[in-house]
Amino acid sequence: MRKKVFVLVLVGFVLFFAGCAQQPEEKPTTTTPAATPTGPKEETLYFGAPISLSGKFAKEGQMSLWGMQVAAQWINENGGIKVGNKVYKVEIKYYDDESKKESVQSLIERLATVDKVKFILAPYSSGLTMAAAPIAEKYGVLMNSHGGASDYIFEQGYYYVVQTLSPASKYQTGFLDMVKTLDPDAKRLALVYEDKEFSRAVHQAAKEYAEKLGFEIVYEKTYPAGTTDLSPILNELKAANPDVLIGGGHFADGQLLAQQLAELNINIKAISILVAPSLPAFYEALGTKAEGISAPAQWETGVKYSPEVAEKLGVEWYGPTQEEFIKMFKDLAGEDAEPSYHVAEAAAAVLSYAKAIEKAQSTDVDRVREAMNDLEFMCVYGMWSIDPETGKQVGHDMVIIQWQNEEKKIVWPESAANAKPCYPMPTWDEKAEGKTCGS
Amino acid sequence: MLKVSKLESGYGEMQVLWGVDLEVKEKSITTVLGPNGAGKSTTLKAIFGIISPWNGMVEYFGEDVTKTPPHKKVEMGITMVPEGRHLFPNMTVEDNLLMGAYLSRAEEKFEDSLELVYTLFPRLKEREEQKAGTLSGGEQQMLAIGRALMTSPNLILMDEPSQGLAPKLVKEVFETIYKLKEEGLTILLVEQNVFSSLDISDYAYVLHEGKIAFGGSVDEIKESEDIKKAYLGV
Amino acid sequence: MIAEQLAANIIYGLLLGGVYGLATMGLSLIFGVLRVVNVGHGAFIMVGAFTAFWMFTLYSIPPLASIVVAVIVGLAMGFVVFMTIIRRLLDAPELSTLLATFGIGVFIEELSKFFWGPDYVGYSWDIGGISLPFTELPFTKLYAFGSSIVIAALLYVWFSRTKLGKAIRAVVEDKEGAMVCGINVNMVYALSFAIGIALTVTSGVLVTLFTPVGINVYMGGDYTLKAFVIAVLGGLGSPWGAFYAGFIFGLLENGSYTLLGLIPGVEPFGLTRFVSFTALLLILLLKPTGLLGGE
Amino acid sequence: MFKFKSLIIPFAIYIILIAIGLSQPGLWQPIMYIMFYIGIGVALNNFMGLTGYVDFGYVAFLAMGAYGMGVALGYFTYLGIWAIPLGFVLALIFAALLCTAVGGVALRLRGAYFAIATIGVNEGLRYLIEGAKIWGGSEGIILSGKLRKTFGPEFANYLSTFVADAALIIIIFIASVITVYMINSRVGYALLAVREDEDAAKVMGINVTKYKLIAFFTSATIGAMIGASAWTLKLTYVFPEDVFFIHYTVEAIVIVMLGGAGTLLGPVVGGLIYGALKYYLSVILPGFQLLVFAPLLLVIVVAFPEGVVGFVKKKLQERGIIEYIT
Repeated sequence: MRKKVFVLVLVGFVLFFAGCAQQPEEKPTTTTPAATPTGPKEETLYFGAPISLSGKFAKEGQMSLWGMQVAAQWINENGGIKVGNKVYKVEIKYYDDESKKESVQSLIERLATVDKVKFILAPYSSGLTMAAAPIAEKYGVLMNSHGGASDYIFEQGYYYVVQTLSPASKYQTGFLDMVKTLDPDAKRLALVYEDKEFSRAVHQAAKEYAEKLGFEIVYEKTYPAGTTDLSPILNELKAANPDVLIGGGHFADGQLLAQQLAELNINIKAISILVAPSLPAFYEALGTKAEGISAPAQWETGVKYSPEVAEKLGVEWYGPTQEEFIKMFKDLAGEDAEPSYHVAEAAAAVLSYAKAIEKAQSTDVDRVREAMNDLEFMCVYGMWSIDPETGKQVGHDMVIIQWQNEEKKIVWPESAANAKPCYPMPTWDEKAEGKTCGS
Repeated sequence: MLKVSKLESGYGEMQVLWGVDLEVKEKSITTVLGPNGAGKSTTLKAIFGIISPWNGMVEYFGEDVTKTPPHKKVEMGITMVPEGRHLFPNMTVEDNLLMGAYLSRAEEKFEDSLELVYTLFPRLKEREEQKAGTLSGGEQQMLAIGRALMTSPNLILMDEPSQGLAPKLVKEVFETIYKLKEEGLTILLVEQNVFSSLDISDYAYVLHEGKIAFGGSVDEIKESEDIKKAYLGV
Repeated sequence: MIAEQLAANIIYGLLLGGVYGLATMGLSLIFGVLRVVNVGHGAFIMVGAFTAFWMFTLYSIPPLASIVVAVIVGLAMGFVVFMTIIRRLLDAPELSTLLATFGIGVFIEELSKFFWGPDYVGYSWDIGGISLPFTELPFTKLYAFGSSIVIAALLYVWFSRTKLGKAIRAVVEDKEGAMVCGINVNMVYALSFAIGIALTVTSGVLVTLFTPVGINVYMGGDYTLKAFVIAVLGGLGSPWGAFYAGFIFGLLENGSYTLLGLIPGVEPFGLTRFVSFTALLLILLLKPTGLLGGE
Repeated sequence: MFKFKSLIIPFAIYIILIAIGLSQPGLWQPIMYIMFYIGIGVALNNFMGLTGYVDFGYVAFLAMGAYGMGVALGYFTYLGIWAIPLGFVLALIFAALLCTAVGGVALRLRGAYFAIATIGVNEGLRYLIEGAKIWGGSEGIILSGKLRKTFGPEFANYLSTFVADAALIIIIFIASVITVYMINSRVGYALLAVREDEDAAKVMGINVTKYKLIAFFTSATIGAMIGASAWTLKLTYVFPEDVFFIHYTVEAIVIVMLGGAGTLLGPVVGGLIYGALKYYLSVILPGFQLLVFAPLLLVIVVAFPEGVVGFVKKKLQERGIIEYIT
């Protein structure tokens, strides 16, 4: 009897899904412009996105999705995208890719063919973006990378893949510039980072740059992904006695690196860790131990990009101002949520599509791609312009953030900064006694 | 005391018992005989509940216990000396006996039961601290019977207690079983060893291809040459 | 210099090993009694980690006290999972429990994400430590180590002294034998499963004492892999073997680092993993049922 | 002669799937997504289903295949189009080498010991590659640029879209034929005996090790071919953390069990259900598909402990159609 019920439930589910499976084809999602002579006509333009809502990139995926939705909402509330006598409203068509490459590929195809989407927002992470690229290229849809920083994606010769975020090679260079300016005597640099393609790319580029700046590399080691104890490396690091440390990889190991530096009482004048410190969770987890720790960030709340700055620089401003942006984000994600840089990156990618389409005065993929070549604008995320050859982002600058007195401050470059760098950072003992970068 | 009617059971898809009927009278020894694969062990397992009966009924003192799980049966005074002994090899002899007195009903009579076991099998007392796995085959069989006694049972189902033992030990085992009956216990025995078991039994059943082919008093079996030839291969 | 590094790594390896050991005992117990390989093991570790995190951040309950909460949560979860799913599969083909525990693990992770979000969280319980000449030993790590030894010891006493503990051992040693003694095998299964899960959830609390950051709904995966390997190393089904094997694994993972560092042109930290997994294979080659495995 | 009849249903399923993929816009990649799952199911089933041994580290064979193709295309790019067949050959060789090593050590182990020892093999190998910086270490092998330079962007695209998919389809067809052959040959009968009772099989004089190795080797090489085509050729990169991701093994096991281990049709049905369900759930309920998927999986496990095909077979035992289901 019980088995029969189970079977019935199962059959029910199968029928349900079979029914759902048919729906998308029945729904007219096509964006082919219908020629109508009278007045501005409103149409919906779908931007497609495979998003990691589950799996290892669930966190970043959710943030990106909010960013896209905020940008789309702003565009729609501000007149849409005007092409000729038509006005396009933007909508984000997204599916969960579970952070898996097989899913990304099938979802990209679905977006390109079933949903007839021509403009794709790439999945999060370089690996997934790489998996998506051949499929996007096959269907001739544009793909805008907002979460795949690795330089190599843009060294493979893909034409339809462009980048909105700054490439990996630029992540840690700003921090090194900053340290050199603050303290020309701090020469002893150590690198401790995750043995993964992304952090390797970041730190190899940083290492070359550091040598040019005259740093001496006193220690360099990697640790495997997923490790829960860095003590073997950190005991060695202590003996190497560095002035400056750069390293990290993702959230978990970045938090761990800071935690164990504190535990082992390794005092370093300046520390920049990838990814982790740029999230509020970093300070929540570590408390005062986070004081003085820096991170490179694609974007940060409080960054000084504004219509006025744009005007001063002589570039066009597009999109919400920072206040609007944060308000819209909180309306969407909840009052307690803080926008991470993923939000701004993803929003900028959407805005860049809108801008390029308006510039090209067409939704034709090739014409939009061409328009992107010399597109230059500023938005809440900062400057946007790409290298026409590779599609790599060249206009955007990274900022350096630092935790000061429980707040994340922007300390570099000076043009974007809202606080002075705290250097050298307080020792762990001082921090344990409650000393912060503000006191 | 125990009445089995139309019992059907088997393993997975394979049916072994096709309607077994038998009865065990109080304070008697009843033997189930039959060739290999006739379903003797399966009968005991299905009665005790180690495998579940598919059809038919098992009654104990008139109460339906067909679906009663084994631990409840032990509570009611039924236990089993399984084929291959099934001791706890890494536990000491003492602990094995202790586990026999696991239920509180048995635990109350722990001292008495232990005395009975050690009187019956003085050798177990000597090896109290030894691990059960290190005992000889005969000693292990004694321990298995001893452990069953610790549950303070009324009815013991015994599955091939003489299996794999030297002839001298076989004799000893059957003597023990007879002693148990004299202590007032009831025993349902499954055996390959036809003559020795018939010697101590009061009643006997012959199982053939999952059905009872014959049942009656031991004397009747002993007299019937046909039965012996046809079913017992002697 | 090298001697100091080695000493530090060995100490850390031992501390880590204690946590690994406890994180594996539950897995091994469940396998030993029920012959169920709990593929969803890591999800329960994650629940333990979040228990410690929430207790600390919401109610300022120190993680050591959260162990009590974790035990209760674990027993409850274990019991519910057993009664709803595992019980139905005990007579099914052996492998279907593999499929079921996989589904349970995924379900727990996704449900946790639904309620707790995908963030990497952590907490700071700064209570100082001991300074050695060559390294620092935070009290949190020592507590994690100490608790795992205490829990393992308590469990050992419970198993070897109490009637119920012995009944579990009896079922492990011989199920049919336990039945004829009047032991309710299904009850023992339920109890063992619940205790196994409780141990696992508890180890999740200790994991956060050792590594108080990077707590995330998907954190369990790595621990599952390691727990599997440690369980086999110690002899599947033997919780004590698992405990010893945890130390060996921790030692190999951390201890081999210093020596591997002498090889030029490699990443020694990555290779420590190679060494510890290879050691597993070598041990199995010599003793195919693990260090303390019987059969 | 072996029974061809039982191939009709799986082949029909493949052909229908491919037809749907070709005729319906936007369903080609989803179909290939399902085919990939069917593929790893069929491949693993040739070992796990037939011998009853679970290999948690199975993904290592896909990884070996991926690296075989990756090494050929990355380091022998100058061979031009010939690098592709070389890639398949290397995939075979790498898988065979690993097979020999694992077979020598791990296949002597039983049950869960074997299953988990293979995790050790998989993880150990991954960390060896990363730690000793073999084949690019953690940076992997990235091919698209090279392929585009060597073959031109058109052909490079053709490779990663058409050739890779076609190769996977061919491999799956061949793998199914091999399964039928294995099930109905002496190998299959011997393995059935092993599965039922390995010790008894030994006593009966069956060369247990030999037949286990045959199944292991067959399954491993099919896995390697899938890795070479569905991963390296299609994705045009190889990263160690991706190709040794043990989750794929777990998925393959789920597929085999879901469909019914040891049957030809089982992994096909399992892969179909698993792939299709996950895909549509991610479309309908983005972000919540696993929350729905997991309980559904549990329902199936409880309702069909022998897998869907095992269940259907039992129901249809007396009917004529049973001849078509193996």
